[in-house]
Amino acid sequence: MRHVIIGAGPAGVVAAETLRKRMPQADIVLIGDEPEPPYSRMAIPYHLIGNIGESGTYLRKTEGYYEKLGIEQLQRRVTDLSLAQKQLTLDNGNRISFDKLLLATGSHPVKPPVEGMDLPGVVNCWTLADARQIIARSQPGDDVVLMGAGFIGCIILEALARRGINLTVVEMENRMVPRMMDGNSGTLLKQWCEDKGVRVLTSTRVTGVTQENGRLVVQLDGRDPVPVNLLISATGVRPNTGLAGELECDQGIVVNEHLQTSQPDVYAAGDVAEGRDFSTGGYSVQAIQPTAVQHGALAAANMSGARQAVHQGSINMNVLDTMGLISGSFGLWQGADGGDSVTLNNPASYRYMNLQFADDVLVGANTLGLTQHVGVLRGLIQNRTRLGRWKQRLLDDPTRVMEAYLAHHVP
Amino acid sequence: MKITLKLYATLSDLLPPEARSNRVEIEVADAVSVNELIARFHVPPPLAHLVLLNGVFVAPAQRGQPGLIQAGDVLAIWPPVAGG
Amino acid sequence: MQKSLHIDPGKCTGCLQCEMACSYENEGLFNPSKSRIKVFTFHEEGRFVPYTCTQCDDAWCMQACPVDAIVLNAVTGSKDIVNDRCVGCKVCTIACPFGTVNYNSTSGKVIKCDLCGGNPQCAEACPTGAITYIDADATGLDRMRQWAGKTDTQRAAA
Amino acid sequence: MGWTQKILRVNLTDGSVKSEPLNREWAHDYLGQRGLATRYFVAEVDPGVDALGPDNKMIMATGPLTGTMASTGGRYSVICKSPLTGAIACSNSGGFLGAEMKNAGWDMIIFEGRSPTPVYLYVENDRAELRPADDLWGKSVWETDELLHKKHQDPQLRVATVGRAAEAGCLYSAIINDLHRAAGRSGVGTVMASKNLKAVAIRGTRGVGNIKDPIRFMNVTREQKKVLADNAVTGQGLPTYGTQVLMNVINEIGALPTRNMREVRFEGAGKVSAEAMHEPRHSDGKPNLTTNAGCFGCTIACGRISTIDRGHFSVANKPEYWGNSGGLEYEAAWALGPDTGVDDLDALTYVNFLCNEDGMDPISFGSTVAAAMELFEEGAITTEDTGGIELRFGSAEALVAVTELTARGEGFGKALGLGSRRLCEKYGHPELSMTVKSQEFPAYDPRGIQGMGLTYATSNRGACHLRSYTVSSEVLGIPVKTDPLETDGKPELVIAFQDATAAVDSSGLCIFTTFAWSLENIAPQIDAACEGDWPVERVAEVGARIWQLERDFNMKAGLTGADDTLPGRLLKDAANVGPATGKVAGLDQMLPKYYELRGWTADGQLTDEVRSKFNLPA
Repeated sequence: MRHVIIGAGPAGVVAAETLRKRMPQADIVLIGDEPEPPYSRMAIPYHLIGNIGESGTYLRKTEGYYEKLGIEQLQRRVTDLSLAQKQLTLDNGNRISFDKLLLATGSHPVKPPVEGMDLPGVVNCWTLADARQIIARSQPGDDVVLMGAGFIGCIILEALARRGINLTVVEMENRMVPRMMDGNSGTLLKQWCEDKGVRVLTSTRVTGVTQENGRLVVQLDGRDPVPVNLLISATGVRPNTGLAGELECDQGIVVNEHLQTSQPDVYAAGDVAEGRDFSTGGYSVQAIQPTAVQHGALAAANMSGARQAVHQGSINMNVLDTMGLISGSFGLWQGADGGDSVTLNNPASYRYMNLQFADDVLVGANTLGLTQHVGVLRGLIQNRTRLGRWKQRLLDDPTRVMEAYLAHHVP
Repeated sequence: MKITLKLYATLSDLLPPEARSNRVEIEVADAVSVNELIARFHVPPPLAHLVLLNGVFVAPAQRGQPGLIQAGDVLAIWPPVAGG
Repeated sequence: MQKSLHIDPGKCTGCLQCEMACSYENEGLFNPSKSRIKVFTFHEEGRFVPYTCTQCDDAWCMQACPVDAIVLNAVTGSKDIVNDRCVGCKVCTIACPFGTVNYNSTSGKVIKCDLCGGNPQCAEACPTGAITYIDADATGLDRMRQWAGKTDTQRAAA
Repeated sequence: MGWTQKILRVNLTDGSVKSEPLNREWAHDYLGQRGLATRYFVAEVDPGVDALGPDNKMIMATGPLTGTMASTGGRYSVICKSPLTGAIACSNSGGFLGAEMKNAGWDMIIFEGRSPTPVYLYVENDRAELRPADDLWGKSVWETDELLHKKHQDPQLRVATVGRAAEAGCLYSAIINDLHRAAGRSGVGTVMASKNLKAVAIRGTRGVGNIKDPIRFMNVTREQKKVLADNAVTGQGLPTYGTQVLMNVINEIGALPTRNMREVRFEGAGKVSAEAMHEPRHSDGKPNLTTNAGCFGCTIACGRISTIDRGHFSVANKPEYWGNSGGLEYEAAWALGPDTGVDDLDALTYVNFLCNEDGMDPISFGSTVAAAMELFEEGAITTEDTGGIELRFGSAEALVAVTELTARGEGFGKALGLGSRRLCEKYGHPELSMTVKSQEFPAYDPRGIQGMGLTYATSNRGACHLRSYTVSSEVLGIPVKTDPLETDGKPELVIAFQDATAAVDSSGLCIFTTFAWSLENIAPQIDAACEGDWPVERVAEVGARIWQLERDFNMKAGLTGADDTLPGRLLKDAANVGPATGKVAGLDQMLPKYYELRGWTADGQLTDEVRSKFNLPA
């Protein structure tokens, strides 16, 4: 039995580990196209800050970890996939056949449809190779534009600011992290960054990038152009569906509740997979670490045996540290139809909390400045805890989420 | 003769069931000593800490004396307690 | 026999000796805000509930950690933070549905209960027996874990 | 070291907030909390100051053991000049605020001046700032606590605040922290409100370190916790029954002041006692007492958490009072119950809730109501004064009605807010006020417990049991039993208790530990934590020094030996029931000896010899 996993990110690695646990004898091949051991993109900001070396980003730290587990690793790009022959082709021409395949190919940064994005000096912040470029090209005093104030943009803000560069953030939406935080909190985040000396331009588009006298000039709509040494593009990511072929695709590769694609022996997991969303019951691409891990483990469980492991759906959630201000989003933070909600907004202390309910069940939350016991927001949402009289208590004071949780789960 | 016995705090449970508000009227021998009553109601000696006869403290040395208790007296006993 | 923390909220008086013992053991200071165990007060109900990590089997925090910084302690069964590896990304803090992994902004890393390596100081310090460290079978831990299983969508397969 | 060595100075007049180093020399002489704050206070405040004027200062101070693992190490004190007594005020509170202040890095906070508009102090570690409190003014303690928690979105925020009583000028207003722990006596809350300071909200995450010998400290505090656990009083009695266990004891010995101290026994004592709090109610089968609770670090946990019967007239239509909150402690139960002749446990619990909810000292309040009831029964006040309330002894309805009024500063509650002495003078019967230095008595009749007569008369903050709790020896036999009806030996006993208490009150620990601990148990804990050597003798000397310093302030503030007295009722009217029958308070047999032992002149003034012996400031 040969299991092949394409993609050596968290979904792929966890899948390989799970397969090995369940199938001591199987051949497991883990293919990644980057020239490093499997690492975590989540950790790149901390590498940019200098807290950790490149090896600090590695997903597994033990020497010889994959070898010891008997997981064969290939640092190759897959150039072709034949579902009919159950065979794939690597960039060196080698062919590998498989019994079961997991596509954990992840995602790639979106290239905005703007003139000049191919110029040298325009980089993404996605891979360790990108990180090396950023470190090399952003010296103290340099001018840098960060294009996009989404999750990735925000999480590298501190790293960039600490490098002593002159930073401008350009975001086309009206607030920071618009896909994760609501209007109040996204606006507060912007204010926080501005207080820390970062120029943040929201509702602003980059209309083009040109090169003048060895520097880049970032053209903005309705504002003066900004000359920079470096333009970091962080305008979102898209699933790597290039190998999907005839597999059913929408935003990503569509998988059923077993993480199975439209082809029974082919599974997909992580950023590339469009799996069940816990909150909506629908299918979506979440592109977050916990979901990738969950997908990987569940897909592997199904690949390994006859018993069917059912995916109840992943909860979309994020935690983000933007220059020391910690924000969180959980589930249906935008709210459910006809549901109640409560907001506490204290701009002076950069504290914010919004809870969304459907009936007496918590379905979503946004938080700013909350670091203690935040996980219970997930717990309450994912358990669909019927809050009873605690709903009113939370409407009166949403900070009591931990008590609401304990009241229902501690005998 | 008849006297009133009061047991308080953790000693309350040692009172006979007819006791009300921690007090019960009991029949005792004329020359009964405090210690005999302490034994009769199974009060563990270390817990017979504060012993008041008609509100007056009975020192441990006096508790074996017969004749101290008179008809109609009130004997009240507490384990070690404090407050403030 | 593996031991685990057993918590009986009915015995807790809310004195926070456990929080001080925990913070002293782990931080070298008396500092309830950095304690791995936390006593929650239910004022209206007149109830105090000490609460900390149950060291659940397929620990969400451990699985979600992107840098292998949460590891299983084979002796105690606890899931321990490896400080040198933790980058402070906080993914574990949202992954743990029990809310028992917390970010420590002073260190820039996360903290959680590690059973003090097998001698939990909270249990040592508790004056009322509300927190004890006893054989896992006797703690009702299974009940807690069952619930963890319900939360854990992956474990349907297990 | 024990101390954080930093104090926060808050000038309410100009809104400035600044940090300054602790005066370590003073810390070595006065330890902390009560003593050290008094040393600062006498150095900075003119004794003649108007207690409610901007020149009075208010100091919130922790002790060196506050915030540590020493059992009960969570105390703080509030020091200012009292508007009720004109003497120094020093009120001690538990709960969690003191430890939070220490965790935020502050030994004490000195408030000076007066804010032009309502403000609250927000402290988050090093960061401290005054913030507008216009939206909090007019709110109760409980509402303020909730609003501040929501405003800061921090469930761990600790709040001390005044309620509506203080805002209305009630002279015995308390500062309430953690919803139901009080710096209760002498009107420290009134002073806080006079400064337009509504609340202090603290969040401390720095922790308490700086312990001189941490390993020894952990060992000695562990040993001493075991002493508390093994002691029948602190290990069993107090957690199970709380201080309320005294109700039947003090009644039995005939020293339970009843109906404004006209009598010494209360026929309804059993109905409002600790034992009664354990009894299931007829209505809902639940007892008044839900559980016991500990303050920060306390391994005794004598605190009462109680509920009121939902069907009781006081709360029948008020579901907001159906939950649990801080229940009756002995002194409060006595003042609200036997002293007013009310034997309705639910009514007393409700009134106690209100005292916490709006920040009133239940001792002074209950005693003042008792005086008003006597005035009413004497015909000195009528329903015209009370707004229709038949203010008679034993009326739970009347008690509830006037509590609601006083808590909110409405109607006749304004007059009750004056306290017993001023109320009785206002209505022409000063002799009915059961006060010393204008402060109301607590729950022990000095005719039946003679040492308490001397305690009350000489207390530096007016009538109070917590300056020297000789009940411990005279009634409970701790540490040794003495005869409560005897005056011989009581001056020595009172002084020993006064000095030891002053030391304990300066350490960060709770005085209730002394039912099991002496200074022999406490000094080693201080010694392991604090810079320098702290043998028992030194700790005891600190206590004596503090007493002298407080007395010195009072004398400079215009009090004299003539103020060291008791109401005529206690000196002239003998007890008519119980062991003390025929007895009056034998103050004249004790006071001269007390002065002599203190080293004071025959009229109670400090001598140069005493000043130099204790190194008191000029």
